[in-house]
Amino acid sequence: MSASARAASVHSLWTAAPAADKIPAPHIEYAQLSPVLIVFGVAAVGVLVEAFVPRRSRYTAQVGLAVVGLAAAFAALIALAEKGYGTTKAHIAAMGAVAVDGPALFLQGTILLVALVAVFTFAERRLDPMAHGRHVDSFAAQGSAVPGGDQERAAVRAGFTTTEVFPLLMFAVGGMLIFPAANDLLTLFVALEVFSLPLYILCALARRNRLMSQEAAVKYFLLGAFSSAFLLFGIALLYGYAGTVSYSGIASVIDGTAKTTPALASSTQNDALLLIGLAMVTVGLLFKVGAVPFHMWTPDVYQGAPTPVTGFMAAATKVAAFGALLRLLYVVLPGMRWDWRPVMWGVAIVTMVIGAVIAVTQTDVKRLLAYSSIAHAGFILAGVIATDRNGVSSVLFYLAAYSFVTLGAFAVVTLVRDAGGEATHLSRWAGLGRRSPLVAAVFAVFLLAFAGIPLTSGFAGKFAVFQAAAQGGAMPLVIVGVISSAIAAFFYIRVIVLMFFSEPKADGPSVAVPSPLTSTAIAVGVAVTLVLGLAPQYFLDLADKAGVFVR
Amino acid sequence: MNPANYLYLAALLFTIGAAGVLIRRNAIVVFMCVELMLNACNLAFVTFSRMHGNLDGQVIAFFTMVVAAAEVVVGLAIIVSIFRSRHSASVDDANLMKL
Amino acid sequence: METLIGLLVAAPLLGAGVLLTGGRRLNRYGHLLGTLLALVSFVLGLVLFANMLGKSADDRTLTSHLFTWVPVESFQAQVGFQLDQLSMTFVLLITGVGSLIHIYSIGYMEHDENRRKFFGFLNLFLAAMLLLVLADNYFLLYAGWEGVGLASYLLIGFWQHKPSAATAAKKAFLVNRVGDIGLSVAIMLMFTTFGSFAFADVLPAAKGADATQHATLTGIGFMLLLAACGKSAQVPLQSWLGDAMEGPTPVSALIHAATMVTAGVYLITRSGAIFNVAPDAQTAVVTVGTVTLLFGAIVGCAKDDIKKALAGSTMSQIGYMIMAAGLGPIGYVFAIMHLVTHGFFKAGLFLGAGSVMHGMNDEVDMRRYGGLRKYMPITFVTFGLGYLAIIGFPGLSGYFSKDKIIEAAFAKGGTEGWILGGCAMLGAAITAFYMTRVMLMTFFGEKRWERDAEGHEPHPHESPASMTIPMIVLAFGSVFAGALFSLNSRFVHWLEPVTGHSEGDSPLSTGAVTAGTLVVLLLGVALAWLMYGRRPVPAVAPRGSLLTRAARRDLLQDDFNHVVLVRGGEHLTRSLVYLDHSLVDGVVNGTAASVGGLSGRLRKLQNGYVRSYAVSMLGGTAVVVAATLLMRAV
Amino acid sequence: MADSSFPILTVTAVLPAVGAVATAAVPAARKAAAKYTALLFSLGTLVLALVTLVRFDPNGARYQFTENHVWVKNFGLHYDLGVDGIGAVMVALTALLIPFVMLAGWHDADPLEDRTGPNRRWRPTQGFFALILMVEAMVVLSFEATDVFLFYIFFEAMLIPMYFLIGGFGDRAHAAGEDEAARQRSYAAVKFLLYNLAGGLIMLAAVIGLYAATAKQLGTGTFALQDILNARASGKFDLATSTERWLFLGFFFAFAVKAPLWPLHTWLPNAMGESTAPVAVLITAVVDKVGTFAMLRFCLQLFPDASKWATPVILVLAVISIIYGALLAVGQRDIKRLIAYASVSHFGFIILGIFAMTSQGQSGATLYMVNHGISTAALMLVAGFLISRRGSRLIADFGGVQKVAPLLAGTFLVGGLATLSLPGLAPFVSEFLVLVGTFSRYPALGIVATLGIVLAALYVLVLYQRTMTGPVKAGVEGMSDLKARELVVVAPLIALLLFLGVYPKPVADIVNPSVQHTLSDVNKTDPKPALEAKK
Repeated sequence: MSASARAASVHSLWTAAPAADKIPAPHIEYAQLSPVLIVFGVAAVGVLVEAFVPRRSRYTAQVGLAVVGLAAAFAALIALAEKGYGTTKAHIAAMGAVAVDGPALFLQGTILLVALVAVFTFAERRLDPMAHGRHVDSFAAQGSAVPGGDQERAAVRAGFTTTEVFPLLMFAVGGMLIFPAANDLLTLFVALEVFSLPLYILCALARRNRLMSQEAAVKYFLLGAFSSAFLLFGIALLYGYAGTVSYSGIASVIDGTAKTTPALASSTQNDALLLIGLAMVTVGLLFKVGAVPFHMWTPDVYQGAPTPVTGFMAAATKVAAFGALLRLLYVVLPGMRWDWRPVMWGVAIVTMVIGAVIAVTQTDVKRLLAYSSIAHAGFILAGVIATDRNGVSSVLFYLAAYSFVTLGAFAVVTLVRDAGGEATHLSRWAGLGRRSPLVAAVFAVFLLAFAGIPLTSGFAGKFAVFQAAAQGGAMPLVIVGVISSAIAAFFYIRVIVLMFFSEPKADGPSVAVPSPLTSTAIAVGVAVTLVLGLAPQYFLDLADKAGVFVR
Repeated sequence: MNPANYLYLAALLFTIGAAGVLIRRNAIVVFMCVELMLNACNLAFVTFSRMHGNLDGQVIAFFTMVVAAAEVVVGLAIIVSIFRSRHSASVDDANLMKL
Repeated sequence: METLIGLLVAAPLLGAGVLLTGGRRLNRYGHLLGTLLALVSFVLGLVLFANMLGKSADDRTLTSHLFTWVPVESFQAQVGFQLDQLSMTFVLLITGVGSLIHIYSIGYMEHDENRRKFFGFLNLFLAAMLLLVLADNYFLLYAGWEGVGLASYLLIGFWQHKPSAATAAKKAFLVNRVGDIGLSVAIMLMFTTFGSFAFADVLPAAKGADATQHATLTGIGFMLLLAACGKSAQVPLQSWLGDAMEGPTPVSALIHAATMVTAGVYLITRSGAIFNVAPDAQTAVVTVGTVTLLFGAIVGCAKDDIKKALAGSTMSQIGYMIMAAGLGPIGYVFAIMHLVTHGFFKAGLFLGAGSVMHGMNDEVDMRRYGGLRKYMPITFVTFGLGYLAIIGFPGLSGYFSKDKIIEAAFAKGGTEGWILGGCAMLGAAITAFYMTRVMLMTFFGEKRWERDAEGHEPHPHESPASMTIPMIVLAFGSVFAGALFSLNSRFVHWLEPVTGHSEGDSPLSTGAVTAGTLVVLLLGVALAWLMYGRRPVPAVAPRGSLLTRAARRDLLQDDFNHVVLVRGGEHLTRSLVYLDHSLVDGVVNGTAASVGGLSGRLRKLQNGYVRSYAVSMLGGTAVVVAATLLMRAV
Repeated sequence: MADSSFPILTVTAVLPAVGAVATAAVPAARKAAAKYTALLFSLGTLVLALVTLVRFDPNGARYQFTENHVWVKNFGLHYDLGVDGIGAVMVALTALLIPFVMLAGWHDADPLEDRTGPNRRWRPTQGFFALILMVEAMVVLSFEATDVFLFYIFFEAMLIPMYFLIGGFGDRAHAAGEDEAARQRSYAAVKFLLYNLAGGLIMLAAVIGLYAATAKQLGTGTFALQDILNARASGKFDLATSTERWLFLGFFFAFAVKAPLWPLHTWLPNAMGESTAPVAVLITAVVDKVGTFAMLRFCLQLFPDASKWATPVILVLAVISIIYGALLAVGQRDIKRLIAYASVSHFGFIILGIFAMTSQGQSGATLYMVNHGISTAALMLVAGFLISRRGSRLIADFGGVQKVAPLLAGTFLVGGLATLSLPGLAPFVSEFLVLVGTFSRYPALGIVATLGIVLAALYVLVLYQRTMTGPVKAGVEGMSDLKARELVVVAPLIALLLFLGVYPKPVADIVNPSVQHTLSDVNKTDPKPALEAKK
């Protein structure tokens, strides 16, 4: 290309008008994006409900809306999958912004189901003691009111409830649906923000311990923003390297298959852009995943946030974030494998070990689960590293299994309460097995699943990822993983000991009898745990079929 | 002049922002530093778009601004609420949960 | 006929089973049942004996195969019996003396609440002992071997409420176990060498073994000797026999004098074919025998407890037998012959001792006896005959058997022969001494007993008929058995087909040996009379010479065991228990603890400050970036 | 070879599982009903197990009553069941012991606290018996599994019910008081779980490694024992030496923890000491056998070369276990811990026999598993009766029991004599076989191991002497003799000990062919007797 032509193209930047006709009208495959669109639509309607529906009936409306919306979205998703968009007809939709392929559909399905169950826990109103003759849920009467201030008291008396949580949840879900499907870095970034911002707010809305809840929100928000800044800067660098933000584009540049422009020729000169960009984008995702050393927000936020929110966050965020990470690493950077794999090795090992080790001395159930989620992130990373179809499907399976166990576990946590709300300090759980064997048994099942004891979904998942890693030649990683799960087993077992083998305290917490909502949530958790543990074949096949990314 | 210089500036801004996040105590200021980092990204985007001679970078810059705006809304809401309950916007006072 | 062999063992076994599981309802006539079954097997024995005499000397062996015990590939352990002249001898001795002891016990144990159990154990012992001598392979023999050990354990500790008895029983079993190692290792060696452990395979093979096997055979020999030492209380495993006297006297008579303790002699004689080709092993056997015969004799001199004194003598007499057995073909027959005669007179002596104790409120200290001949004449006579027999008074059974052994010892030839013969002679002298001592202290002199702790004075009296009759019978045995056997060396011809026999050429004529023996015998008696007959025996033992004091303590052997084995063992186990806790367990717990500690330290990083979290994120990013760049660089 | 139409193995395993559920479902108040339900199911299982044993044809196919289904294709996990002689015998042993365990523990789990308080929903009795049945089901399955992964699953899963049994139900009376008892109990339970879990997870790594290896060489990863063996026979599957060794170590470690082999034994004394006697029997007589059994079935069959490579070390460790365990047993002050260390010693014998790689050794080891199961059960259960009477586990608290409770003392003695392997009682046969099997290949080790029989006599007799003989100690006077129920527990066990001691042939005949198979897997043959060797 001659210098004059170059000058011309540069010139064209300054005079944007003639370029206008160069921008084609975007063409969107609405049908294929229907799940996402439905969710966002419902979210928007939810806002309107807040605006126009009288307070009395808001709760019902919102819950119904959310449930219906999610169900519809899931139905639409199934329809897509049935049409074969997961396998044969997988392709890039919306001008290359969103991928509709196996992993995307699988993860979106998982997220939708998780969200559906989460809605039940959000809607639970039987656990907290009635305030002024009204059932109340676990969210602040009025988020803006000062904790313990007159305004709050007034709000409670007036029976305010923060039904906004449902639209917020829906927005978050929408973002999460796009996140793993995002096929260019911009969409990735936007989706990230779209599901992060509602979560920040949700964290702040606990009815009890509002100070902690707000603190959690601040921490989560600041660190989240911080990390997204890194992500964005990484994106910028990658863009600088490849001149495009679309995954396929960058991939082709990396492979050197893209048609070279002089700009490219110069920018691809120094891999620093690529490498640093890659690193920073990965960091952004690892933050959401909660991998060491980007995990430090996890315990505090998990502890402070309203438990239903924690459950949802712990489950869905991980799914979405790992989905995005997988796509990034498998679609954009397969050519860079030899650069990022070692780093990921390091991160995975540190994550597994640190997560397990720190959890050993935790004294708060929610923090304990937070650290266990960190350790699990490590296990999943081991699967990610396998970098073959096997790895993808194993991670997909693990995510599905893990998310339901987590949701269930946190749902159980909401049940154990005393005067001060949920009794999350471990010492309060002593002898729970004597007082209410059923609840304790259920929680024990979840713990065993976390510990990866055979016949639970946790074991199936763990075996899947480790086996994938081993076949990917990461045997050392498997051994570290095995050792750290031995350490992890210790603290899960400790909780069981506490629940069953120690005498209950006289003033011990009581187990609230939940409404069918939470019961369903827990029941679903148990069911999935056992089914995926005993007969995982069908879901493995599913994950296996869904194991191919479209480029 | 060489567009690379803009990149250096962007990097510099980003670093300043990051440093600010680590150093400043006031939540608002911390948040502003984050915004600064985002703006650094914008600068980088624009510069690159100039270098590559395509519009994507500039478009992204707009997106970023919108997102940043949204973040401000949420962030300020949270920070204000915690300020009202604690009468302090110092991030170091928000230290109930640890270990 | 063959089936009778099985019944021979089955009868007492049945008795044991019934009596031990039958429960209290059998208490009234349990002892009679036990005695009856003992007699049954004795009768069976006689029948078989008669049948055996009916046959020519060479095909007298009866075998009967019952069933396969342990079949694993080449390891085929059978339960089968082999009844030849050797086993026949034992069968008669065991069942005969056994029956007598049963009868005796009816009286002796009259007042014991657990008499039924006692007879159950006695029957169990008979069964095991018969199994031992009738087995046609070493593995089954091993079963009998341990069986008698068990019976002995149960009977020594029969009065379990006495700690001393319980301890003695445990000691006996343990020491025997040490010996059992020998037997089991011997069996393993046989299996790995000959691929079998049946007499029918091993013994001929041993005969035909070539020089390369001799090392192994010597090994087997030594192991068998070890076993024999354990069971027959030979040095160095003799320490248990003295304590075993804690058991009821009939037990001492039957098990620890007449039968079980002679099992070692049986084992060695039975394995003659092996020893014949393993001279080193033989030398070891002879040495052990000689040492023990002196050892036991010396101990016997020092004991004031009548039973312990007799125990010492038993030790020494068995020493004779072992020595004889060690001499090889020239000795086997006489070993067995002495074994039988000894069975008679030593059993008689023990029953006599039992009768004395019975009359003296179970007083065992001879220094508290004296002049008892007036009070219990029958006991005195029978005991006296036994005494004459054991010291080898010419014409009585002991004389024939012991002199033969002494002759054989000389016949070994060379300096060896002289040494052995000399020791044997010396042994005879000491025997005469200590037996005379026992005799004098018990039955002569003036009475030395007085009120015991409870304050009632013993009224020595003759024992009931059920006790005296067996003593009389045994007395007959101890008088005539020897002569009966030796007439035109009947016994030699009887056993020869099994053990083989060869007349060594003795440097001394039979007459010379007899004369010599008589001389030393008289010396011994005279010395004893000087010390205990002429002047009164002090009621409390004088301090005595160093040797005496050592001998009282079994020549310090127990002290040695105590210091080295018991104390050492205790220290070992205690330190191991400590190690197990602190080291083996400690390592694991330590790891756990360190993980906990690490966890505690890492927790501190989670200090709750957003900004420090941000730092870690930034640091992490830096590391990741650097690492990525580095990966490319390298 | 039975017709494969009726899945008897599955039923044998499922029946107790169903029983567990049924027992757990019995309402809190009706604890007697729960007990009988459980007992009934365990008896049913026993019947099935015996049927299997009887219909097993020693000279038939290696694995019989086989069932093959794919469970999880992607994991190469098959639901493959099948028993060889060894498996059949072990299943029978398990099914045999469970009813006795239940009867012995009939009152161990009767709730103390009132049913009105906050704990009214707590149903220890139901739990106790349900858990026992659960353990039985999983143990049986792991004896029947012919798929490595399937085995692993139950090998691991059985830890959980076992863990609850140890931690949840301790001795009623405890020297150190209730709280301390609870503390020690949960320590023991956790220790048990962590040791075994750690072992299991190491094994998991090896299992995964095996999968990766098969996947690489056979195209599709598989865990089916038969497939792997066939593949190796046909040369399609051949592990690199180093790989095989690593995998072997992974497997062996888990089994050695379970067995337990010195120095991985320290969990056993705690577990057996703190748990009730029946549970202790469950641990040592049933669950631990899975470890030694697995060495025979998996270590030797999957990794023959590595097994031979590791043999010397393992043998030495086994001998150390024998002597060390015995010496520590001598040094114990606590009856149960003493028996536990005795078991360590006995497991040493079993492992010694397995790795001596001779017919006598391995047949002996298998018989040893059975006999040790029965004899320890007898000894431990009687000890349990003794302890429950006096309310103490300390040897020092007993003395002169034979005077007040002769029957108890007698049965205890018989159990003890069995433990010191007296001829005529079952353990003698197996122990001698192990010794002779070892001796014929490693004379030195054989002789050292033989010292174990003296030490065994020592700890048994010392125990008997201190507890049963001598003057009657304070606290023992009132002691009652064995009750009918207890007699029902002990008598059959003793009878069995006698029978198998005198006539072990039937069992041996079932076991021998399978042992031959195993030996041919590692292609070892018995050493010839010196004389024949010369000819």
